[in-house]
Amino acid sequence: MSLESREEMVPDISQPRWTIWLSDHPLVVLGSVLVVLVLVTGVIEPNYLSVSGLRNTVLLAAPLGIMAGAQTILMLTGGIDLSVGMIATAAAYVAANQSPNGALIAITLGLLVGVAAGTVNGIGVGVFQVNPLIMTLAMSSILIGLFTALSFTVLQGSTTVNDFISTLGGGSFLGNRIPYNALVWTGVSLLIVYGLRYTGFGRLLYALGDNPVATRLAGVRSWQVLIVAYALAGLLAALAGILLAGRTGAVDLQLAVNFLLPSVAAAVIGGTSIFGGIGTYSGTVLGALILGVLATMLTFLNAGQAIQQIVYGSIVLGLAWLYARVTGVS
Amino acid sequence: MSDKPLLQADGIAKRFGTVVALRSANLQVEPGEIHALLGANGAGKSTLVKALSGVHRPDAGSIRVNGELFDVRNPRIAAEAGLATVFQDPALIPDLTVEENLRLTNLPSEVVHDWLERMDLADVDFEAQIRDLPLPTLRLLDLARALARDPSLLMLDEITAALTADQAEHVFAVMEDRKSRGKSVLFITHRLGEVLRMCDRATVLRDGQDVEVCVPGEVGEAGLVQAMLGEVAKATPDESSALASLDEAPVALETIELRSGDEVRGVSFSLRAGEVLGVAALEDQGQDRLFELLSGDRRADAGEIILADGEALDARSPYDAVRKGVVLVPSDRLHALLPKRPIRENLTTPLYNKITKWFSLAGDEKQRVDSAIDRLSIDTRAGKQAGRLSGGNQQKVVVGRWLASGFRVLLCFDPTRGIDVGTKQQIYHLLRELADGGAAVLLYTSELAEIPLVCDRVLVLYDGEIVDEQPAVNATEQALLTAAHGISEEVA
Amino acid sequence: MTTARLGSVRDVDWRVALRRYGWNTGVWLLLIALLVFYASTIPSFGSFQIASIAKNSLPLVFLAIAQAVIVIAGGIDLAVGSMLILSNAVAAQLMDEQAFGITLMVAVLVILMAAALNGAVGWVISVSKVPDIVVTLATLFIIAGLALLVLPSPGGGTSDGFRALFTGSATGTGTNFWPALVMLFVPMLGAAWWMKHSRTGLSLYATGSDPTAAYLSGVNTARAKIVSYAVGGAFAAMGGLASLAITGSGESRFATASNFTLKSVAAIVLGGVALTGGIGSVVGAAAAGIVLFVLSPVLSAMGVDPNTAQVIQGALIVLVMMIAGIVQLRRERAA
Amino acid sequence: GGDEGGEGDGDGGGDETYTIGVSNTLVGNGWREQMICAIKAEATASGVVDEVVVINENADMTGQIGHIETLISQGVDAIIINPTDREGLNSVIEEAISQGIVVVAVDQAVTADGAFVVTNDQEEYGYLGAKWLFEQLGGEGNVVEMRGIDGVPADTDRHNGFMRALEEFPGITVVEETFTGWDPSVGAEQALNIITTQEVDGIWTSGIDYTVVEQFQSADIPFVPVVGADNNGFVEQLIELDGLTGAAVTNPPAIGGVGTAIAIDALQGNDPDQTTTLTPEVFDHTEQDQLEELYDPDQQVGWSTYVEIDPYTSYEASAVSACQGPGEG
Ligand SMILES: Nc1ncnc2c1ncn2[C@@H]1O[C@H](COP(=O)(O)OP(=O)(O)OP(=O)(O)O)[C@@H](O)[C@H]1O
Ligand SMILES: Nc1ncnc2c1ncn2[C@@H]1O[C@H](COP(=O)(O)OP(=O)(O)OP(=O)(O)O)[C@@H](O)[C@H]1O
Ligand SMILES: [Mg+2]
Ligand SMILES: [Mg+2]
Repeated sequence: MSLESREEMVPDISQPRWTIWLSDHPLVVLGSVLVVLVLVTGVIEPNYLSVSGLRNTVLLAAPLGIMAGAQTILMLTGGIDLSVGMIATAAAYVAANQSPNGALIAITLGLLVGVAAGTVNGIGVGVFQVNPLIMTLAMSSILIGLFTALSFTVLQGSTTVNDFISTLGGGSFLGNRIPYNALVWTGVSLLIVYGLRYTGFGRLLYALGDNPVATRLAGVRSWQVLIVAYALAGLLAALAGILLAGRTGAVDLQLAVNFLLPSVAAAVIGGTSIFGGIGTYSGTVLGALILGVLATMLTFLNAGQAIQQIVYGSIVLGLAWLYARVTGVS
Repeated sequence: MSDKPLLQADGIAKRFGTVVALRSANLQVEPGEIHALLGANGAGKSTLVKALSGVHRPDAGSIRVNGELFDVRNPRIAAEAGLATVFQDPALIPDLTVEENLRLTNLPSEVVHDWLERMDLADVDFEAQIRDLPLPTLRLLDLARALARDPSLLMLDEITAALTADQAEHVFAVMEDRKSRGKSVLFITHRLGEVLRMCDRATVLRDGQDVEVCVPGEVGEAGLVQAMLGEVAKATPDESSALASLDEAPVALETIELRSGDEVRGVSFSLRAGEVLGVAALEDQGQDRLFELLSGDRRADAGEIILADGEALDARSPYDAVRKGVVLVPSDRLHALLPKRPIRENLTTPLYNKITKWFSLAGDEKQRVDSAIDRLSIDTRAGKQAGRLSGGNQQKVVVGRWLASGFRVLLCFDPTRGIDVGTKQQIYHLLRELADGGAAVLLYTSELAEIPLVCDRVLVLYDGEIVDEQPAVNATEQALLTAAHGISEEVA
Repeated sequence: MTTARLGSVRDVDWRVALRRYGWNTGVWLLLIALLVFYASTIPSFGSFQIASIAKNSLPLVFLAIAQAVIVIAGGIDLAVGSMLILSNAVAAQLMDEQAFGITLMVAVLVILMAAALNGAVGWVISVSKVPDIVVTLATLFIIAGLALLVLPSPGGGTSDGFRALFTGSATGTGTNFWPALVMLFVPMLGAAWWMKHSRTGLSLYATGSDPTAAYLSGVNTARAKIVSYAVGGAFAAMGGLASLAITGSGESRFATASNFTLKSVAAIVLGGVALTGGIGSVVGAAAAGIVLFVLSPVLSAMGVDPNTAQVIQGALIVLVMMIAGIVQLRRERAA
Repeated sequence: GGDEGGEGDGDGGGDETYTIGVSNTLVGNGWREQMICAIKAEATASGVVDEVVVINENADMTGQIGHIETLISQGVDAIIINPTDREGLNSVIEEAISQGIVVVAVDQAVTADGAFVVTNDQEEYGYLGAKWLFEQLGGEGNVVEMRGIDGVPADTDRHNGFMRALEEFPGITVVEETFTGWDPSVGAEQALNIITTQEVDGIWTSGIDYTVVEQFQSADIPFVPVVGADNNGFVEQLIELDGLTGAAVTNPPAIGGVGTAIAIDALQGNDPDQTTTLTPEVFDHTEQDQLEELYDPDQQVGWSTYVEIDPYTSYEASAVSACQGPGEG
């Protein structure tokens, strides 16, 4: 009964070793799901399993993946952005409007719109403690009203993007094998992954989402972190919007509105916790690719919208459930 | 006593993740007795009570009530079977009113009101929200609620900890009353005087196992302590630095007439570099608020906090305090730990609290982390999520955070709560070492007996004021308790 | 000195009353002010306008109540809008060309179906340990898909009597406002009473407020979650039925589902329900639902351009929440 | 205040000026925005309207009933709606009519008694475009049908027209049928997936045309004939892109202007036709002259340039893009 004989740590028999391993390597699960979905799609449409089929998946997933990056950053802090769709749309609208002035000006101004809207979101959430759901929902409503009005006045004119943006968003190189937007996505991914892993700011995003009280007591000023995080999310959403405009060639005020729910879903499927503190952007990238393949699969299924929605929802639920089981978060 | 015990628990075991709370605990309570459940912090007392009241399902063991096997699936089944519990954590719903809380548990408010009346709490407004009521009232309300069921076994988990002496008397009266009517009480407390006075028998838990069943009156206080702490001799104080030299040491932090609401009412003291200054107080005497003020978590209504260079610490948020080297180890690990993040990130969070440090990682991060882990001998096997560490290692991580980022004044609020004896020693050793290295440490601990082991000096806080100050070597537990109860109490 | 600290009751005064009832009162006052203002801006305010606002706000009010019940119990349901269109679609299919009595029975059936289905969602959440918001994000799509399966294109119908039950008229429009008011207030007050006075209702508050304390108090927290979702489902179905009564035919569009869901979340937050659970009431949520509904007629009656109105609405909601946030912050500092 | 209406005095309608209410239930949609602009332009051009009250809010059938009742409450003289449903709005429309309000449903029909209906013939839209495509393919080949939103009447009508044409051409096979939700980005996604994996000879779209053509360029695949609507961007592609064959089938949002003209006619007691159906016109790549005439280089891609609809509208084309109602600006 001496102190020395007391075991501090007893191996946990209730949790098998492999589940601990998997819970530490969740990307393995996601990667397998992605491969399975690609193969299933290939069974439905054999031609899909080709360079161009796979290129399409990447090309289509890139804007979603970048938008989901915005969502990931905010979800890590325990927040969410319901305005990503409208921010992307607004940025694309401005970029198209400014396209006659050259790509540089167009893209810069478009991105600025995203940063501005995101900063306002961040001030609302970080300084005034408005619930993120409400803050960003309201921002979405404000943007649609504002931009509809502006589209008849100062933003009247071009709704077509110039060739540079068009190529960036929809074109490919190396014998039409690799989309330019995948290049952008790769760059953005590296930056986000690096930022989350190897910068102090990244550390703080996780810390804030894991335990805001502890983070505050550790001497961190959360409002600064939140403002920058929301501004960054706005920037990413704007970039996604501009790439999307490049792919569709032109913009309207509904351009990216339907990307909102998928952007949340991609992050969630990728293992980011809606409560904050857990998640990686590499997971989100796989999540976006999974949703991209899923959309393609549903196109080839030739099913009505009803079946598509049911399949889509069921797969999202099934993945989340699998994820919860495998990683044993409870 | 009848042949069949009222309650018999055999070989109860319970594990939480990697923490073993109960190894194999046996407990037997006879009808009409007041039975003490004793043990050091973390010995598993609360866990055993929770197993008996259906909150936790034991991993092993059996529970018999009146000789029959009883499957306590949830707290309601336990209550219906006559086992009523006042838990260590409040079990009242903060957003509901008193009346709604009673209705939730299906209890007639008249009966509860009668009990409250007997405990001098007839004026509790049943329409008041739980949030608005003070902690002692809530403890007694919880008790009245349990009594309203007229249970055959009443389990009280550290109910007296948050009560004043006169309120505790009411609880004792209630216990006597139960006993006189042939009902039993299981009583958990850290105050051995209460045990000697009230209890017929005692079961002592150590490391999740029952080690002794005895009659308190027979073995005496010393015997109980011996049983609780086991073979280990009482931890001896480290050779602390020469006390005399401290008077010349520079002041690291000084407060002048610090005030905040009703909680802190004009506190002045000075803390010197190289000193471990103890704060002794009973529950809820303003110590929580005092630490909040010092750590920048809250602004004082009046008064000043002066730092070594004569500069005022006018902190708007912990950020300001941390930047000036005043750092906090909060009482609740939940307020300090990033449970989902690895040890490394837990240790380095404060390194990035300035925007200019956001863009990369500190170059010496690895050394700082390694040295903190090394110095505290943190067990890193479950290091990917700090929440998976054992409680003691979690606490080390919380202290280690400040080792890694540096500080001048360390505010430690009950750093050994729920920590086993071995780790406790390590932490106290560390505090001593830090002080000897020139840091100033302000230490509040709920365990008065530990103060002489680690502190140079001790302040006694009572009702928001400092009522006594003495060198720690003289501060026996008894002396501190006397002071901590306020002089007037002692006279009465 | 000790006795002062022991005072068993701390500041139970007007401030406490204000905290407890202040928000609800505020939202209702805001609503009344809006209505009075609205009445003064239009040429003739009368029973037609009262009936119009009362009945047309029913779907959103019911959804706000549904969301409030679920959020108070500590969850959130992004699929309430889908449940509304599913109930609407099923009812429209089954009630078409039927007599009043049959339609009533179908209505009960639809409410029970929605309660069972949503209760199952609650069960999935408590078994899977997947967060509420993730599960219901998925069911938002699944349930909307089911609705579209049931009713591929707008159609179906109901009986005149059933329409009159919610709208006061067999045509769904008119000047008899009593049925709509009854339909507005009776379920709302009924739900409010149930939430605060039945033990099950209280257990929802308890679970949302502090699940551990609730469990220690003997509350079956898993059951509370399932019940909250089931009740929420039932109210979402009421919304679908109200919608059917107003239009006389069914419609199952995904845009409607997601639009309604977001509005229901806005309504409860505006109505003083804390997204963290345990705080708020269905009465406040319902009032906020009507406020959100009348904002657009009011702004249009003021002659505000619709796009500007959209901006004003968003800004207004943020402003209200900021004020609430500041009040909350002060309260915490003062506590 | 009705002061702004003073200019209208010169016209034959006497001193009376009118307020027109508009209900639109899809916000941010280019086609719908242009429809509203056409209503405003026609109201301004008429000189007898002193205010256009627009309720523009994402809404379902129930919401639109609320819009109409709000407009009734505000005492408007005429209501122009783009209806969410053929039948669901009838009671409230009849209520409005019984109060002496002129109701005009544009774009989609309603069956309410006394309501004026101005629609593009959606079945013909589907039929004419499909027929052109199938003829273009010589009656043989694989086509893709890219529809709108499942269950929406316009989509159903167009699909019926498409199927009618398909029956006339047994050699045509529909290899994929998709729902774009009339969302250009969704349409683009589907088109890209399909054209890179399937042997496709022609594509019929329900108006998501511009982005579909864009995908051929993006994937660097030779064009196949594409049927779309009279969107400026698509018209431009038909003019500019070498090797692109295709047809623009008109579906003008200027129908809002037509509805307004009819509403004013009715208000002035001129007894216009209860139902007005605009038959779509088809302009294909061979008719460069007409296309050039349609195309407006200063106009947005998503907007229709087919804005002046004789004999109904009286505004200048530029008034639509200015988008100003009476007294605005
Ligand atoms: N829910 C839980 N999850 C993880 N560990 C727990 C949990 N509850 C208790 N423990 C751990 O189990 C051990 C026994 O805890 P318990 O609360 O029973 O101790 P105790 O004897 O009541 O101590 P105290 O005197 O401090 O109240 C401690 O190490 C504690 O940290
Ligand atoms: N403290 C609590 N607070 C709230 N809900 C609880 C609590 N404990 C258990 N529950 C709920 O009751 C369910 C059953 O609890 P039970 O105690 O039987 O599980 P258990 O296996 O003993 O868990 P544990 O080991 O954590 O005590 C749990 O799944 C959980 O949803
Ligand atoms: Mg305990
Ligand atoms: Mg348990």
